[in-house]
Amino acid sequence: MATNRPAAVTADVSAGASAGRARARWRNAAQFAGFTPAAVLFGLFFLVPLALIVVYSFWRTKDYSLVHDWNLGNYRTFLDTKTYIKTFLKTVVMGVLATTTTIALAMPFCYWLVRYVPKRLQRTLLLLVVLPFWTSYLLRVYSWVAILGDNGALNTILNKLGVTSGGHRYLLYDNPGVYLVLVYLYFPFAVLTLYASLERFDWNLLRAARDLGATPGRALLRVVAPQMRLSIATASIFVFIPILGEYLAPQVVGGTKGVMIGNLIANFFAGFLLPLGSAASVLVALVIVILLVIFRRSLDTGDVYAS
Amino acid sequence: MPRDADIVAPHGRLVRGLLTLYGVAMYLFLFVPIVVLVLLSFNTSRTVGFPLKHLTLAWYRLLPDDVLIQDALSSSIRIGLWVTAISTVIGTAAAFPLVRARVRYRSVVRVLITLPIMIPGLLIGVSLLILFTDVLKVQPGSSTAIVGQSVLVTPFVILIVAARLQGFDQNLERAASDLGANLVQRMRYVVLPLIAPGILAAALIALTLSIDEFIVTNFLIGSGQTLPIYIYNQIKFGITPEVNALASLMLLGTMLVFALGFAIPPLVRRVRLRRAVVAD
Amino acid sequence: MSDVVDRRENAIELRGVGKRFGTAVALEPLDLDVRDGEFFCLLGPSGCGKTTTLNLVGGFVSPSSGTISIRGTDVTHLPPHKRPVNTIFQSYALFPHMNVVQNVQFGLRMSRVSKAEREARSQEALALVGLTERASQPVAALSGGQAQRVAIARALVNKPSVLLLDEPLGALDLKLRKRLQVELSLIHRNVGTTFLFVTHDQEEAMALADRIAVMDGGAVQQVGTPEEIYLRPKSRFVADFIGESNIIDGHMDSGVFRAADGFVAPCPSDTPADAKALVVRPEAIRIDSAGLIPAVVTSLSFLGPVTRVTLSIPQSDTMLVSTIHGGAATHQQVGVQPGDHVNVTWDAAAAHAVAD
Amino acid sequence: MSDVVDRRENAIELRGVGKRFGTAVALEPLDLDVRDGEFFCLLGPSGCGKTTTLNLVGGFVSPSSGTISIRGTDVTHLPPHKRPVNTIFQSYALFPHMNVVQNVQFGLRMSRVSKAEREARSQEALALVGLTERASQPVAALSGGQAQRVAIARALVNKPSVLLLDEPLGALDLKLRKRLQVELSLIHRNVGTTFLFVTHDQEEAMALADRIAVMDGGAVQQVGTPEEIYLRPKSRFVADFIGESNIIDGHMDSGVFRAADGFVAPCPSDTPADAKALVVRPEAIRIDSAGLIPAVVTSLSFLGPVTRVTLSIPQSDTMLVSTIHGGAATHQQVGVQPGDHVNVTWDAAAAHAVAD
Amino acid sequence: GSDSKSSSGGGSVTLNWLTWSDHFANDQLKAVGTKTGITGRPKLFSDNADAILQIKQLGDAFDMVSGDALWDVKYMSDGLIDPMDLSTIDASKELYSVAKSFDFWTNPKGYLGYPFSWSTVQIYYNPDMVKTPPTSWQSLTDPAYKGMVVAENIPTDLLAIAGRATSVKDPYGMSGDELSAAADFLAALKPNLLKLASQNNEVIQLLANKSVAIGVTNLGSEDRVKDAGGPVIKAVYPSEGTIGFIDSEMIVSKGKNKERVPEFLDAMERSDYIAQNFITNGRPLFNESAAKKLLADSKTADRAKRLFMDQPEKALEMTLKGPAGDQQAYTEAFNKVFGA
Ligand SMILES: Nc1ncnc2c1ncn2[C@@H]1O[C@H](COP(=O)(O)OP(=O)(O)OP(=O)(O)O)[C@@H](O)[C@H]1O
Ligand SMILES: Nc1ncnc2c1ncn2[C@@H]1O[C@H](COP(=O)(O)OP(=O)(O)OP(=O)(O)O)[C@@H](O)[C@H]1O
Ligand SMILES: [Mg+2]
Ligand SMILES: [Mg+2]
Repeated sequence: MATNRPAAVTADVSAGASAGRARARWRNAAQFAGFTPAAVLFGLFFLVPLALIVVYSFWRTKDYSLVHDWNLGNYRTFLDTKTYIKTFLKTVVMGVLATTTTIALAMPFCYWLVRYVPKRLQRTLLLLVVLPFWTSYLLRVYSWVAILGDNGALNTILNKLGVTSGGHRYLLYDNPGVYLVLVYLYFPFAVLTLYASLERFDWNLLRAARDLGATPGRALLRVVAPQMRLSIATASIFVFIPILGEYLAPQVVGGTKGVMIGNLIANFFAGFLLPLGSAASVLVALVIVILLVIFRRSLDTGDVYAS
Repeated sequence: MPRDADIVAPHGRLVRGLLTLYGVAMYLFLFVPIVVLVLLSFNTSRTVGFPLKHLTLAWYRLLPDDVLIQDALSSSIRIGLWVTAISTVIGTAAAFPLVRARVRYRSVVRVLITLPIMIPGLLIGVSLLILFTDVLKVQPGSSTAIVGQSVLVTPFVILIVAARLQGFDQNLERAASDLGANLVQRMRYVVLPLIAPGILAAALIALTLSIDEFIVTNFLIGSGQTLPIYIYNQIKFGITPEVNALASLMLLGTMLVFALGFAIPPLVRRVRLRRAVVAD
Repeated sequence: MSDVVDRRENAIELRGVGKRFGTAVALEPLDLDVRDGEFFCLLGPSGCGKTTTLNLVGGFVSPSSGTISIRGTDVTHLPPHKRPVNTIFQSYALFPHMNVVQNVQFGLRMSRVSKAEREARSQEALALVGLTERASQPVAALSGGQAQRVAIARALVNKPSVLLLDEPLGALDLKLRKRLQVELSLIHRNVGTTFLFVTHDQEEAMALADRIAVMDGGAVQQVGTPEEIYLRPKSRFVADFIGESNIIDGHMDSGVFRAADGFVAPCPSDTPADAKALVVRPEAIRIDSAGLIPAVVTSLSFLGPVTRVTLSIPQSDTMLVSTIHGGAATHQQVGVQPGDHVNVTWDAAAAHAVAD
Repeated sequence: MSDVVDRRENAIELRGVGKRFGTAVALEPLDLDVRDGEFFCLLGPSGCGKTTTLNLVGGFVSPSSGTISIRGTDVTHLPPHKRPVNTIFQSYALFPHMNVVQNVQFGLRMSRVSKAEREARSQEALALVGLTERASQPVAALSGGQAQRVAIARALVNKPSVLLLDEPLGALDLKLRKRLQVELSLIHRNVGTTFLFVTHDQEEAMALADRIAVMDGGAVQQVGTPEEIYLRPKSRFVADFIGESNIIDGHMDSGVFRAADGFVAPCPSDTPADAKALVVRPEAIRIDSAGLIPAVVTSLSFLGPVTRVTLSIPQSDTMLVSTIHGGAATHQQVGVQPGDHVNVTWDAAAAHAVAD
Repeated sequence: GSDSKSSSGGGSVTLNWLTWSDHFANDQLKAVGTKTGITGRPKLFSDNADAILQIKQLGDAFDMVSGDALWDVKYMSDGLIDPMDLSTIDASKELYSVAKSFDFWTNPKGYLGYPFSWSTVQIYYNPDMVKTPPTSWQSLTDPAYKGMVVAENIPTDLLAIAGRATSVKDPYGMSGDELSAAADFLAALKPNLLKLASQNNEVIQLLANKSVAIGVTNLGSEDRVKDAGGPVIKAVYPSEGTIGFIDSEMIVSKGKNKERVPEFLDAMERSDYIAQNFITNGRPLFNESAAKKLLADSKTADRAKRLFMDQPEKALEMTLKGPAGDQQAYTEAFNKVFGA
């Protein structure tokens, strides 16, 4: 609320004292003028296309051309095919696992950053966390092949140490590899979100808890954790949803077993099965919408990215 | 506020040590792949893998001759600049009403704006592909890729500029108005100079996001290539350390850009100050 | 003296000026005259509409009703940048990307004053506030007090008809605040510009203002000199808000004031019959064996220049506060202890009746 | 009376307790005793080390040197949750995810007090602060004053040996602050717990404290009752910080105090020979034709209970401030105008010498 | 002669070329670019089905596309390519004549594609890693090979191989039942597949670093694995027979600079480059002059012989790669097994 007031006051500045009613109304509309280009961009090139997928999911193709007859065949095919359904569920399970792990790793990390690192270093260290974003996403994924693969860094080191000998591969070309890489990819997202809220946390509350006889552990559990619930939800959403659409990581490190729903969709579209791909996309979008509705309270996090 | 470690605590040092160790471990986790990436760019072996045989700069020497890379680089930069321009203008324009107008459902609008960031790029890519090829009958190419990337990148610009604007003391604008400045003068002399660092940061981020974007671009670029697509093809069709060399250079490049981005504003301030002192 | 004042032109005239935000009334339609050259204070608790009034004059808010004139010109429909007033904001709102002199020259630049004149006038303004040497400093390097003076120079350089000040001292600590009050007062005396000053601190208003408008709930409760307001408050609210007061509920009963708790309270002979309460300032209340009102001392606290005695009247809820004055060395022991039964009284002339 | 106090056990004893943050000294090694049941104030300007001292007692900061005892037990190395003290933080630090009674019971839950006892004691504590009805309200719905009382209940329910309060009234507006001062004082009287109270507001300290430690630059400047500190400040700093004062530089010259500006200032006969300045409170300065110090009235301002007169002494930089007291109705005209030449004086006993 | 040609061609252009990575080398492109002013700009693809879609959708974005045997016919019937007159391309004189007269590429309007290379797709295994060597496609489903097999990610061809394994008559024109039987075969094979490689190179790499023991790949893989520092691997010609490819370069009919393609091909398809290509990629090509050069050099003669560089007619013995009768049904059947 407090933020609304100055905004309203400026609105008045621009309205000046020159207020005829019609003029004021016009000015009122004018204040939204800045939204117009963005509205066109998002409307035409984000919302309309998403709506299109929904439409397409009810059509079908015959010999690489679209047939516009409305039917549920794509959904039926999708739901009837064991591989698809299994892949879909697997993707959700993978998402949940990777998200929980990411958050579990990010929590103590952020706690350390906020509480044990001097303020002036925090920014730099945070910047270092996002630094990997500035390297090619693809190569970062591929790098894991060079680390975990048969001639990988890990194998080489273990061989040198005499722990193993010969070529070994670790986690690669299977679900665990995908899981590891997903955690690696999304850890910075979780850190950014959690850091933003931990940084704002009133640590006096922790001291108050200590003062009232709570041991450090209980103080964290009883006072910090409950209040982090919202931002944990936010972080989870911001990690989980993109994971649902991942297809490059599984493609590079997943082998035939690590396939996720994103690969299916990418494949359908590559094979011009637009309606089937659309149907799969709609199912993913459905999950996302449900999540967004459930967690709508934890979504206003513009400042996360701003930081 | 005293830090936690300051609290009288018998195990304080231990906890601090363990947490610090953990923090360092996480940084290792984050940076080992990048280090490996860079290391392999110096490896003599043609195939990407360990152990490192000998160190060489050969892969870097190949770069200037590779037409594919040059093509990809120039189209990446071209697309990147377009996307930066478009998203910075549109995003900055949108940030103003987002922060300042009497928006009824401000948080809903905010969520709408974050959606393109959250929704998997795959969905955006395929849906835009359908729109362009099937509905608008536009041939995929650089321009469609620019549109697609702009959808992805603009939300970041909006959020960054909005954050800056949020911190902007509105009284400054009122003061300017009070001192006789009209709307245009207020923008020109007060608002824009003050949020410029935010806009600059947003533009830099837009540029780096665009240059690294793969998913949407891959769907929309048609016959074109950008660096990530080149890299993807390399990964798909037989990678050599040449790509690592390329990536290492790119990493160096982005770091330089950002270092400049961080260093320039304080520098400008200092120069301005010195000039003011001298002028006196 | 009031004759002299009345002949002056009015710097600001509000006629029936009111403001609603949506359905909420921020300001009831009010009339207000600020005389030329006057140091005029708007005083009232948070949310009473002080800032809104100031913003109406400055043009940052447009009135829902009424007209606003400055020096006889109707400015109701002029935008802020066309009004002959300047504002000192609470946070000063100095432009952080400009240095001191650039800040001061900003208004002149906007009105396209020639460079030479700009230089001359800004030097003059900086000299007025004693900051000539800091002309080329970045404003971030200024202390709170210096920043305030730059804000004043930046406003005054435009030779406004009226200077508006919105709690310019609100954010400062006590010592600095006291010092700047003195400075502000001096500057006002030197430039002779009309000052319209907003504060919620009654001591500040009393110390600075020629006249004060006490506001509450979007309406002006009383306008007057500090003396008028302190000694003859028009309402219970004003009495309570300005200084400390003992407010004794009761009514006139055949020429004497009978407190709701039964005792008879001394009051002036001309007390109107509809008096609902008596206002007695703590410094007027004496502990005096000749007093007719019996009381018990509940607490004593030494506050330095005065000792504060809290008294309760037996068989009633009334609490009285008396402050007993004592020069430091001549500090006579107050002579009472908590629990003592005493009699209190005050001079009839020291009581003032209010009708609400 | 001081005999009686001395026989009480010390609630807190600091012996040579100092604190450095890196190389910066936040607190010079100091000794401090707080007596059992006392309302003790740490008073000083921002950054003087008040909070640090409080944190040392609470266990939130570990001392760089010295030992801390509470009721005779050395607690120097005990973590906060094992110390028999509780703290009221400036922002109250109420747990926003719990309601009022859950907040109050938190400490009891941590020390695994049985549910029945928890209920009983929390009810009692809430009754003490008058918030029984709000037990199940979320804390976000509380006003500033209520929040403060919840914080007090939450601390007192644990029956601490000492209650630490870090500027608990700092964020509140003046009226509320005054009211809560009274409440705090009553609660202290009712529970009899030792209060260690931090503030930078000297009026608040004077109004509340049994004894005050005036701090500056990480060191204690003076410890004493409000009277001692106001009437017999040990240093120029204390004199200046506590209340308003006229500080007249000069030296003893054959039994009289000669101001640096030449005039002779009345001073007590026992003034030490090394006096460097005289402290005279404004309320002690009289305008009196019999006075020996000539002065010119520079300004007058009516502040309600008193009128403040600024006087300058001709041919010198010295400015004196005199406050002239007047009960509301008996408000005699001060009888001077700015520009008048007058004589001033004060009782010799009202002046106090300081040696720095 | 080439100098006059480049001047007649008119200035420097860029030719967009949708192709496989083994159809060119970077230095080759550079040299040709300098010589003719035509810069080939390759974009890579892995699967004929992918490529034809891209040509359909992007049309004029490409001037040239590579494709396999019967796929060329589909390109032609879909109106996507212009046949060429080989006789106007000097370099074609170096080709085996058999390659210039494949009947499936012969059309009244001209020849559909410029013949490039060919190979069978067969099984290779690492004898150190498998106890019982595979003998047939069916034998690859042996649980003993769990996670030890790699094949290229080409849905149509994998299904065709499955068709071979299940002994259908026409692997590229399977009926619904045949297709689901083939899909069942792939499902049985899936646990044994470590991954589907994006490209032939990757198969070689995985064999070389012993990530897998068995590869489904082209002729000549044994040499390439060895070149990559890998183990000795052995070839098995599966008992059910196999499929293979004959690939070519085609002129995209909507290409903006398509008239420069013959000139470009003329420069690219010279025997020196082709011989080098054989050495790098190790599967037979149709350039007779190159074959002669390779056979004349004792270092390469043996390999050229072993890999049928001198026997182009052998190419006609395989089941040739081509589009499936119902391409969508193939894609769907494949997706249902692998998801991706
Ligand atoms: N832009 C606005 N929209 C809605 N209500 C407003 C707006 N500005 C002020 N108000 C309301 O109008 C009333 C008067 O506000 P105003 O700011 O004038 O008070 P004030 O006396 O300056 O208080 P303070 O001392 O807290 O600054 C308040 O109730 C406030 O909530
Ligand atoms: N954690 C810390 N690290 C470094 N210096 C500190 C720390 N905490 C306090 N200080 C410094 O110690 C000195 C005393 O601080 P302290 O907070 O005790 O002051 P204070 O008297 O409470 O002031 P205030 O009235 O502003 O709260 C200050 O100079 C402060 O900057
Ligand atoms: Mg206000
Ligand atoms: Mg403090």
